Amino acid sequence: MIYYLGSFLLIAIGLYAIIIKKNLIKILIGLNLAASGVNLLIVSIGYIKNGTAPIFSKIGINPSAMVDPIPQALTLTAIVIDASELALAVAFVVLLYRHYGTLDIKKIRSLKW
Amino acid sequence: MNMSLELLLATPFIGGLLTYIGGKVHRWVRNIFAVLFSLLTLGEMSLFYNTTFKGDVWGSLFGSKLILQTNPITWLFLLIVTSISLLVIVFSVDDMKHEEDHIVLDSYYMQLLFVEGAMIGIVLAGDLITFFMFWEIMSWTSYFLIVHGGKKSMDAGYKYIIMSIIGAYAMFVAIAMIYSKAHSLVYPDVALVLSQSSPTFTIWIIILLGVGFFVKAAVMPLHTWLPDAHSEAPSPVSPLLSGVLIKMGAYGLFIIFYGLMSANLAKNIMPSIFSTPVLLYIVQWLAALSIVLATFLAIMQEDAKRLLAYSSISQIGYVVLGLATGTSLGVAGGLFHALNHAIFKSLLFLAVGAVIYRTGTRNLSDLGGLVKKMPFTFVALVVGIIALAGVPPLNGFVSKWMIYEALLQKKEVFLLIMAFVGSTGAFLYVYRLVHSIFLGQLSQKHENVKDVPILMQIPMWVLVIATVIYGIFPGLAMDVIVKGMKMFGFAPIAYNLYGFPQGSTMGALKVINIASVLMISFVVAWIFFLLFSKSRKVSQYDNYAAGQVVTPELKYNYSFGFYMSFGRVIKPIFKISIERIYNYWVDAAKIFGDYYMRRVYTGNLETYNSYIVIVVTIAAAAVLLGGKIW
Amino acid sequence: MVNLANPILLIAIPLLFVFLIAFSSAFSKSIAKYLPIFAFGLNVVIAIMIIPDVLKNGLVIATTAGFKPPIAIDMVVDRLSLFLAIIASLLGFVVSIYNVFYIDEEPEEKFYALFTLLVAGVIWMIITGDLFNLFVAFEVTSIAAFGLVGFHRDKGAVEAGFKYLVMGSIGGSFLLVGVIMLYAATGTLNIVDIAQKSAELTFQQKFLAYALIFTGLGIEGALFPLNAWLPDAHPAAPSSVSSILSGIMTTAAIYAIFRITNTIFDYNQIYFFLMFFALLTLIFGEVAAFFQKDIKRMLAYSTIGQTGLFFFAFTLHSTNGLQGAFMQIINHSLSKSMLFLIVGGMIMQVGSRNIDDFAGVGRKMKVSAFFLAVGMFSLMGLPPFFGFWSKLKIIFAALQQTNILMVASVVIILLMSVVEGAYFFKLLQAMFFGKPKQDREIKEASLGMLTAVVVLGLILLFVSFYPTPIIDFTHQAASDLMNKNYINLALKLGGL
Amino acid sequence: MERMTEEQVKTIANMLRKRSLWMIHYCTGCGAMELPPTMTSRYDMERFGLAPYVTSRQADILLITGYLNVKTLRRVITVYEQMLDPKYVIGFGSCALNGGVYWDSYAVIKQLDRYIPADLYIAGCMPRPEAIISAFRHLMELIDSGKADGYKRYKRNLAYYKENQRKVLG
Amino acid sequence: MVKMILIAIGAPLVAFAIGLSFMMIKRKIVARIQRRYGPTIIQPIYDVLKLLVKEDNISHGVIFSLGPIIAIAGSILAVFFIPMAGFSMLTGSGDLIALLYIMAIGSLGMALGAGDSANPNASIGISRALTLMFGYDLPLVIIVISVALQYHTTNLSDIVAAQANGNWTLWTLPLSAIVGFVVTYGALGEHPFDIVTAPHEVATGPMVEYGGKHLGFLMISHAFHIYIEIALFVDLFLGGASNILIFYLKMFAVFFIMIMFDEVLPRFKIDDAVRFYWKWPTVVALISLIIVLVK
Repeated sequence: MIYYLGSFLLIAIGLYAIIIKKNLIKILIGLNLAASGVNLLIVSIGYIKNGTAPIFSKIGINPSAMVDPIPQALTLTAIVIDASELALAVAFVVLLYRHYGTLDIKKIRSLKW
Repeated sequence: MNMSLELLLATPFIGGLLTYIGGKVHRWVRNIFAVLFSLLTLGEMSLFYNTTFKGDVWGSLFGSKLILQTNPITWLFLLIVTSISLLVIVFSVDDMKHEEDHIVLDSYYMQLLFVEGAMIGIVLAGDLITFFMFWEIMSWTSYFLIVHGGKKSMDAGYKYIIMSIIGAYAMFVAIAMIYSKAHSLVYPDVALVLSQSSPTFTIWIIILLGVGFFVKAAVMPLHTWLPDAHSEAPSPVSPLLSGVLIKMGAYGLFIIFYGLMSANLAKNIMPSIFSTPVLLYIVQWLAALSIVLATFLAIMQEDAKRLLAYSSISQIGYVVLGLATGTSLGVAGGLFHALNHAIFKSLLFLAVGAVIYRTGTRNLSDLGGLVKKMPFTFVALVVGIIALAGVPPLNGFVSKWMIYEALLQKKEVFLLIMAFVGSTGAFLYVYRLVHSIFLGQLSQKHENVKDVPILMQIPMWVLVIATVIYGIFPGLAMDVIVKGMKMFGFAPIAYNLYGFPQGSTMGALKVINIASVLMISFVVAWIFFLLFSKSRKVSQYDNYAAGQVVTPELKYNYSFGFYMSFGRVIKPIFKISIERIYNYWVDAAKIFGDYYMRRVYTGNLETYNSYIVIVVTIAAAAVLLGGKIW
Repeated sequence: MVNLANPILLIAIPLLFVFLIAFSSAFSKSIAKYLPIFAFGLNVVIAIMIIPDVLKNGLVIATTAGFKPPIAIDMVVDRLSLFLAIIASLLGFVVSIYNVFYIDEEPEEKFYALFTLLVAGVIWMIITGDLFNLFVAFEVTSIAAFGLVGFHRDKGAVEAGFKYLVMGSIGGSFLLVGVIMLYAATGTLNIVDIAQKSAELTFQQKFLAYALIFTGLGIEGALFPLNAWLPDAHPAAPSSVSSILSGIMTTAAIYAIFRITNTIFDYNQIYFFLMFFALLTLIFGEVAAFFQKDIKRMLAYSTIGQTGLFFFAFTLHSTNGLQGAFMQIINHSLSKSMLFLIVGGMIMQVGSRNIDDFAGVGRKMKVSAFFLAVGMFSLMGLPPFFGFWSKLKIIFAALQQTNILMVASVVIILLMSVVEGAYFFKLLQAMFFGKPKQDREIKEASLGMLTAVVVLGLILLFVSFYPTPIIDFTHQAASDLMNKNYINLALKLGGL
Repeated sequence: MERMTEEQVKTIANMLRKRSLWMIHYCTGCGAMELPPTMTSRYDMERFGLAPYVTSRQADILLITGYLNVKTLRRVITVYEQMLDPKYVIGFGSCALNGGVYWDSYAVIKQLDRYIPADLYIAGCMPRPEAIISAFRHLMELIDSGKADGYKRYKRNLAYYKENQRKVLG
Repeated sequence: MVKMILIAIGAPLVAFAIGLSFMMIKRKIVARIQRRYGPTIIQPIYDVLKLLVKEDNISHGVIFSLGPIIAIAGSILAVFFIPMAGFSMLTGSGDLIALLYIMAIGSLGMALGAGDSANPNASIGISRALTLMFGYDLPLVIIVISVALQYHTTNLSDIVAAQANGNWTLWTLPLSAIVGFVVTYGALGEHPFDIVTAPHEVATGPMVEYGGKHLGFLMISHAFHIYIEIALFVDLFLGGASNILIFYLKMFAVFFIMIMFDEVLPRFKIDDAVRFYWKWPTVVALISLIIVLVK
């Protein structure tokens, strides 16, 4: 349960950062916090207390006690995607700073209406 | 024979494409193609004289058959469409010569033929989808004809197309509503469904379809596109617009009133006033208001084409007024007036176009005295205005007479008074037209003006002859009209070649008598006149000016603000401008859209993100509340 | 002999070419230019080869890695997804040709790689039968799109790209959370399987996930108010990319919503809810488009409006409505991509995106302007172009339910069509009849770019004048969707 | 219909003209003051078929009422030339005769006859209505006998008149 | 047949004679009202003939010359439409509605001719004439409609026949008759509606350039005009007449009363004239029309 709470808390913090924070970097941090929260959520869905790794290395392991492997695979994929997104985002931030000379999101609004 | 309807419909379209391609070869190829194909269309059309086809399936869409049909009424409108188009194309050959850009001219002829084809499609349509499809095609093809460069014509075309689209979409809703009930849009099916459905539904259908037709027919509250569009269009296009295109609105009204819901049906579902269903009665009033107000507006114009445009609104008012009476005589009068108006208004627009061609201006106060330079055009214009004013023995009189008699029979006296007043007002503006262009002082810059080339004269002569013939022998047109109206369940009216004998009407009409007596008395008076000493021709500068010597530099002409004193009388009426009301609402909508709607895209990322969160929150909350939010 | 009519190839080939492009740049830059053409050319061929199968069975399922669904990831192609895939491949092909002549900015090979990835991702999104796969495809598409939007690296592009990225990532996260919630509830990721198993779920379980998935996809699918990135991103991107973004990417996201809603969350009330989104999208898109001075931004807003229109048709939840929606999708994809391509060529000539500068361009660039007019007429729904048939269908479908709400919606739609007509005609008028500015010599776009435009234009004209096959096909597709043939056939054909 | 000789036609025409003389209401000088009493109830010149008319095209008689200055002369000539034949001119008062009190003014025409042919002069400053009526009666007699031929003289001696006019008017 | 031809030739002549006689009488009566002796009774004949035998005539062009001719032709046509003492040539050729238009042919013809004279005074005069016509047409139309509705026909002969035995419209529709009387003033351009030809403002308006035989023709057409307007009034409201003498007497009565008022009235400005016609005569005529409708 604590994992669920933690993950939702992370997502909430991330969203808070995205909405309230003015600094581009902080927004990115918020994005990543939210993504981490989601990842935590995914993993915690597959989590079973005292479960074992989902590997049939030995005979006699109870499959029902195994941690669900699919969420873990999903998490890995999600992490990769988050990472690439973050990289791209940081590149954008660098370029934005070059063009606007600021990291304040309020000032970066040449496109509107 | 069955294929020939489709052929008739296809000819102008194919002709348009070929004309465009022909333009790549040589301009004369293009011109000859354009004339040939419109002539061909006219020829094919004439084959259908007095024939009736009730449905010639040419396709199907969404389970509804697409049908072409013809009957004498459609023949009447086909006659208007094809003949005026032909004349317009012939007129264009010389009139549009000044345009250097080849591609513009090529596409101009193509568009002309396309508009013709679209209008043929409207008339031939046997179901509402075909009708609507060609209606829309007509709208946007004619848009390209109206706009030809310059800020004013662009504004005019813009207004035209937007209003057309609004009108068309109103029709669209009605058609869709019918479709949802009938699952077929063929006229008889629609009529059947309408006869079985509730009055509210039927009334809505009529209102929605009517809005579409009113926009095209430019009946009063929806007329605002017409003066701009007609006056800004190139001179050969104006007759097409004014003579033919707005008649499509009248045709549509005829179809809904008498094709889709017969007059009896209308009487059953609506209360009647003066034995007219109340909706038709309202239509009559709108038409009558069009007649009077447009006449007032036309009187005050300073621009020849704008004047004619307003007079078109007024004259189409007569057509609609006649169509909405619901009696045989009135409807026949309306249909006949549609034909007559097509003839004489095209004639007038062509004549004014000829003047513009030679002088380059259509400002009435810049012109004057051209009668000495352009006598043929003058005769054409005079015949046109006499017909327009409804003076016997030309054709405008006969149809107006029929409408008056019909109204008198139904005792709809107030409408009759308005119609009469509009007609008397027509004297004012038509005289203004002929006076300011042809009479009065010839200005010095027009000393070298010649009459227009023969190719531009021919269409005018044809129309002059038609004006006279239909005026003296109204029976020619009544043959078609009466036969066609019999199909729509109207009692036949008594008529003969020269007019109407007593019996079906409160009076009788015999135009040939009027014409011959007028001719004889004219000749007698003329001979009498010639008995006395011959007159000596004096120059226009040898003129009474209280002894002052008139010199060419002095503009000794009364032309600007011709009816200024009358304008003072009707000034209170012009305090309310329909156009201004529309503009006010459009501006209000624009401001609303600009400042309250599109500003949600603030450019601020935080706002955007909060939108997302808000949507998620609301959606999630809705779900958690058990979906009770909706 | 490998069966070439395998849906997986539709994704595999472009993805392969992405790598090829990335590597090929090491040897020769010019090869990269032409590789996407081959990729999507092949794709088109394969998609066409799939057609007979789909027509025969109504559904084609391809599995990966030798397992059976639901364990394995599967690609499911029915009529709807097939025709979207064909359109996507076709657009990819045509735009690739266009790109060769259009892109002249470094780093070219990266552009081509990302471009291929974008279209591949779109196709992937369309034909996948697996929710997580959908998320992956979504993210692949998004990342490619982020990169392409920022490709010009000027002020506007970077800003638009960044905003798009932030919003897209949030959307991705929501989508992922939604998918995971479904997984947690049902234990499977296969759409058909979820549809089977979700029957016993509680309302909250189901629709909390749906709310999140809808939001996630809605961001990409440009539903109001989640679409704020779109009017920034489309103009900022190179025109060829805008063409893909507008023509098929938003459509793919909307398709995903269609698919998921129809397959898993098929409740009557939900459509009611969605209809408000659709109408709001339509209204705000068209109204905002009316006030634009920037031609591409105008087209972008118009995309929002069109999205609203076909999403509305979808929410009618009837065969006719769906058919109208599909027809409108075809219309929109073809027309709007063509418009963006043409406008791209025009912007190259004019050197500005301001509408006022386009005055008189139509007289110089005759072919482009002609097809521009055709596309706009089709979007406005003027006969005899294809948009007319689709709009006819949508309105007919809407008015089949004669309640006052439907009439009101129809009135709104038609009112917005008028607004659309207003701004399109304003542009057309300026283009054809305006007085050209003399400061720049304007020539017709280069032949290669024209080829792309003309191909699309001719296809559009063809379907305009001969709409019967499309009408029949979309009708089939619509009735498939309505009858849940997706699930039924998938079960029958071993999709599980 | 019997053929009438030209002479007979002329006689009848003159008879008609005599009975219906329309004078142009064009007042050059103070002499016009005497016309209103002549027209109105006291003297009522309508008795003789005389009526004031407005435009030069309609009128038969041109009255030069009093002094005629150079500026007015130009107008008078225009009016006279615009009038339709047959037309008659009456010089009115001593000013029209010989300049009257303006005999040494540079701006007044002293001798009307040099510029337009006058059929008749009325003496007096100003002539009384009785004198005017008497003059009209006299003119009628002249017309009847065919002696009021000022318009013919003007045509015949056009060069002379034009020459004189040009000298004054420049 | 012979009778037909005789009528065809005779009717215009009689109409002209009647009109001319009214012109004569008018001048005499006016003179007497003004306490003058007045011209000889046949003065108008002298005037017309003098104009016709003018030696010199000017023309500004063909249309200028055609103007008076059309004016006369239109007038003669109108004469045939109005039942004169029991017989009318063109019954059943359009009747009242046509007549309303035909009455305008003359003025339009004259307007054309006057316009060709290139004189602004003429143009202003025509502008006023047409405006005035528009003004008085509204009440005229209303009363014509009332009468037509009253007798359920637009045929003038029938209307006359229906008024036999002293059952005149004047008694049944007195309001309409009054309006008709007022309208006749405008139609004839009498005081107070003589601004069209106001000599001191616009130099006799449309006729400014007309002289000689043209003016003579216009006077002839005016004679016709007087006949038409008054005969129409007599036919509509005073029951026509079965013989020409009674017809003449009725017309004379109407005309006499008209002149009596005419000579003491001042002149309306043109916009005031229109306003006047659109105010009181229209309202009264409408009341009368409603009375007919309700009956």
